[in-house]
Amino acid sequence: MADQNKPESPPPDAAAPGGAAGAAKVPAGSPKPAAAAPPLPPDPPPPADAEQPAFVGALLAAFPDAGLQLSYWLGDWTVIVGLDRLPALARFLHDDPESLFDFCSDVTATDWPARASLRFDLVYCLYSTTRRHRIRIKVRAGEQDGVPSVTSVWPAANWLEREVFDMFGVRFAGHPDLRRILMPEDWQGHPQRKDYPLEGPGELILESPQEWLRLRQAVEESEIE
Amino acid sequence: MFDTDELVLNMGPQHPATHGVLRVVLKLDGERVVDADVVIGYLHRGVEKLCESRDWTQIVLITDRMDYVASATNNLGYCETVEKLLAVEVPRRARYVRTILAELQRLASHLVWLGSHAMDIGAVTVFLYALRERELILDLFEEFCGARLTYNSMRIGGLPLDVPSAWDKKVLQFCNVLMQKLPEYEVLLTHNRIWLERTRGVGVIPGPEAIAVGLSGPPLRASGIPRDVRKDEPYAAYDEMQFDIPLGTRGDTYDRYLVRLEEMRQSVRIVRQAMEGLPEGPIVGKVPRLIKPPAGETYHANESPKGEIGYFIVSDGKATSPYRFRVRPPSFCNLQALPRLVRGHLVADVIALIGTIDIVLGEVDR
Amino acid sequence: MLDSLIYPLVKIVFVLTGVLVAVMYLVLLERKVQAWVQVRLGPMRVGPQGVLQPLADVLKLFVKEDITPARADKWVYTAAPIIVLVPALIAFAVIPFGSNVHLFGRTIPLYIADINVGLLYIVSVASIGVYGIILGGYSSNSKYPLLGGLRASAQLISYELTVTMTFVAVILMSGSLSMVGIVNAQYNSHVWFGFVQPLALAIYFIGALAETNRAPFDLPEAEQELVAGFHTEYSGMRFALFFLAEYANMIVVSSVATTLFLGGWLRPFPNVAALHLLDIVPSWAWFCLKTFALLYLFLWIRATLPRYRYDQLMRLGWKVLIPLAIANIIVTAAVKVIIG
Amino acid sequence: MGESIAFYTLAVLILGFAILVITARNTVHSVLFLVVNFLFVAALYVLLGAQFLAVIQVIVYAGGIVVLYLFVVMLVNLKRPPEVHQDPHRRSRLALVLACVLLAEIGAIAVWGYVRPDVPVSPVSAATAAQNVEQVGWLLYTHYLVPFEVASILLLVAMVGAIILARREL
Repeated sequence: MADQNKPESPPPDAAAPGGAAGAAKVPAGSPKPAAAAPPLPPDPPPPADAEQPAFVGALLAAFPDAGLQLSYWLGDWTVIVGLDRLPALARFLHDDPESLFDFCSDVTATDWPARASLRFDLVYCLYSTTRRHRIRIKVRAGEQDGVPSVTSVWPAANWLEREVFDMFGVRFAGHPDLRRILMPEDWQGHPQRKDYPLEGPGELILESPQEWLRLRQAVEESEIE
Repeated sequence: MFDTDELVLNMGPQHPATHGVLRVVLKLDGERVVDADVVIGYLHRGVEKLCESRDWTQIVLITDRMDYVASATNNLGYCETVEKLLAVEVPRRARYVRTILAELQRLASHLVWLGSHAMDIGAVTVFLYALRERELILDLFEEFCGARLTYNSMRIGGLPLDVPSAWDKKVLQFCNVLMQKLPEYEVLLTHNRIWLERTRGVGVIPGPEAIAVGLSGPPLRASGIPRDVRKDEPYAAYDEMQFDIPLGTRGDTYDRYLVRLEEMRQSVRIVRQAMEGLPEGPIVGKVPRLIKPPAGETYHANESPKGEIGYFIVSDGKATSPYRFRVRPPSFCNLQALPRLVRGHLVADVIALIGTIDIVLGEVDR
Repeated sequence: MLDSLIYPLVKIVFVLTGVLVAVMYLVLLERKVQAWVQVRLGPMRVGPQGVLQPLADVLKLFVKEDITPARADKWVYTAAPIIVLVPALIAFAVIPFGSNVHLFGRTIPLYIADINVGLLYIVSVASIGVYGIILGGYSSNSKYPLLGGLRASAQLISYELTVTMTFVAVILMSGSLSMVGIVNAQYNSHVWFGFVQPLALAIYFIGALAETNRAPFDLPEAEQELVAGFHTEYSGMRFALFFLAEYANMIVVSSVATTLFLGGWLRPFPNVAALHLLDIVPSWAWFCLKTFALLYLFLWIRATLPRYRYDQLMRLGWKVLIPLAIANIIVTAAVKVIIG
Repeated sequence: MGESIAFYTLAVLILGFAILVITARNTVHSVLFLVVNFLFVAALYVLLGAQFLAVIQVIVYAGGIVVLYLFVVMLVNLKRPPEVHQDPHRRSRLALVLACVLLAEIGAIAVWGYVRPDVPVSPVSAATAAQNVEQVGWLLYTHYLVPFEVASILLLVAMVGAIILARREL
């Protein structure tokens, strides 16, 4: 609780405000990067009078020097951690008798293109079916980072991570089956990124119908053989 | 001696029993399933992306289109999440009506589930009986908000409309009708030998494993885990309601069936309580004219008929639409368990198991 | 010439027409009965109360495009529905629809042929019908029909055995393999065999449900599992043939049950003179009534029960019905020997 | 007259379909021809007045055994092409030898039949149509009891063997 505001290595929260970031990412020649780069998530630190549940204490005790950043807002606890500590933290939260976060509600991401090098916030919503409390883990990751997969801790994260990969292009290291899940396998781009146009990529995948037909026929013939 | 090759059977996306456009690629040894791969996304409409460019009130309407069998529950979850962000107090009357709507919706959804599940296993008649009763619920919704499927039945901060006059009597009357009809389904199924043989011991998943693979809602409770968002993290007016959470013991298809049936009884109980104790008062809280929640993010979960439906919403505090809109779709997460459930079973069981998970593809694919 | 050629031909025409019309209306009846069970109305648009629906269906199936899938085995694909339908229809050759009628001063028996192995003839003909289903599944060059065909062949062979076993008990009772002989035996023994052989009747009926692929044993064409099973790829007239065959088979098995167990054309209590009044109803009407009652049972069951799973079906057949049927034969034979 | 026309027609058909059975390229077709062949053989029995045998021929062979053939063929047929033996003529040579043996055997029987023309005609075919079920039963359980029982034991053994082969883990 005391060390939440340390400007640690991974989360350069204050980095890249406004203009400088706009040019950093340019995939697939798409228009309109969120022009006036949106502000970064506030992640407010817990107020002094916030009642600290037992699992938070246990967490801080177990990772005294990990640069954990705690956030508390609207009754939700969030722990923000560096990529490298994610597996240990996940394992701890799952196993620790005070925490016992055995149920992985959700794995998702938010794209903050303004934050050039670490543009994604990965959010893990956890719940404990025995202790009945919630926590969120937040991890910042860049486009090229291999985020350690938590499927070994929570098998439920399997499809959720696949969806994050599909929608944001976040690569999960150690995921057993990292394929696209909602979009077609040959889709280009990652639709949930902020720089991906709302109307879709246009003619990107269907350059010429003839070509498509030819491809389709080839596939069919190979299947019949 | 005879080496039999595996047969790859592509079930869906056009198949009478995959409840929409689900595709399951089965690897079969004879009729026994060796492995299954679930392919989804055929109904992907980019709801989450779309919501990031719609303003906060418009999104209520889009949530209707996810789990279209239970749109009121979707509305409720979304509205409550935004209310949480805005720190708006919802009047008690509105919370009561919301509870009634959510429970009626749960009944409607469970009836659709019961009908289609029974039909998948071959009992066609139950389907028509169940839909007959669902029709009555749709009538109630129609009277309340004018729509029969995609209700758009809630507003941030409260309700769009007060309940129509005499609606409460109709709701209570419906509760009586349903309680009379439930035994009819049970006569056709619960003690039917064929039904027992088809569902008992099929797709058994023990409690700890069910948690691990992320099952929620009735499938999780059928495995004996007392987890219900309505009890654990009460929302709407559930903290003022008396109801029990039915639990299964074996975690098989039959238990999931029993749990859902009992849940319907409990829902009727909640509806009766809420309807009888409906307080007077306003139906909308103090909501700013221009909805623009302060910067921040939150996750809020509800108990949808399918399981835990959660909304993770990020507001940047500036725009009139969410910066990030994320749904934790219960059907999607529950469907993840399908390959685990079907392994080692027969093709016919795959159908039963798709049915028992109770998915709505509109929500799986979003 | 008249007796050996013309009369049988006329009878064949009569029976075939009757059967085909009956089949058409059986389909309507099925839809109506199901609808009533399910609090619906069923077909209502074509003709009053939908009575002309079968004609509309037939017309529709006639004009529909007849599709042969690419890389299907064309000859077999075409032959399969015919192989299914023909046995279903020729089985009627030995079924006695009534006792003799007197017409234009002649005595005309209400059956096409009374051969001394009539019952076995029906069994053998039914066993040929299996081919159509297997081949339909095989030749479509598609996986669902293939699975349907495989299921069907295993199921039909198993239950053919069951059904045939129950025949043995009846044969022991009647001492005759001729259908007419069996009915006469029931007359002579003063009782319908269904009353002395209730177990055989029950087993036969269950077996018949499976033999005709009816619910709860409609696995080969289980819509929710295998789309439409062996006839998934069929359309138009060829599909209609499969459809006709299924319903014709229902009529065949019901007629056989009537003949073997329910006294065929005999009125209730055929030897009780006090009930002479019942003779006003012609014998063929009794036959039709009993057959109809059985058919109604088929429809009723379909509307009520869920579907068995493949392995459960096999287990039921091999581990329950066949042992029961064998036990029934042994007991029947023992009783017969003891009584004399 | 009519009878012999029927006989020769049937004979031609039986032989024709028998040839088709072995020449058909597609195994399923060949099985189908076999069924048709059996049906005509059954017709031949009817011609001989052995209705019971005819019906049994259809039930057992056409309706039972060949269905199982078809079942197996359908399962196996879709798979890989047959392996080619190193010596491609091996089979035809073997077949030739077997055919010669068979021909010699038939010839011997034919010659034997001419030499001893007073062999009694088979009692079954002599049975009148009305009695032939009883006749067959009577003969099977008296005169041919031992062969009958031996055959059934043979079938039982075959069945047990098949089950053991199919279920290795047993």
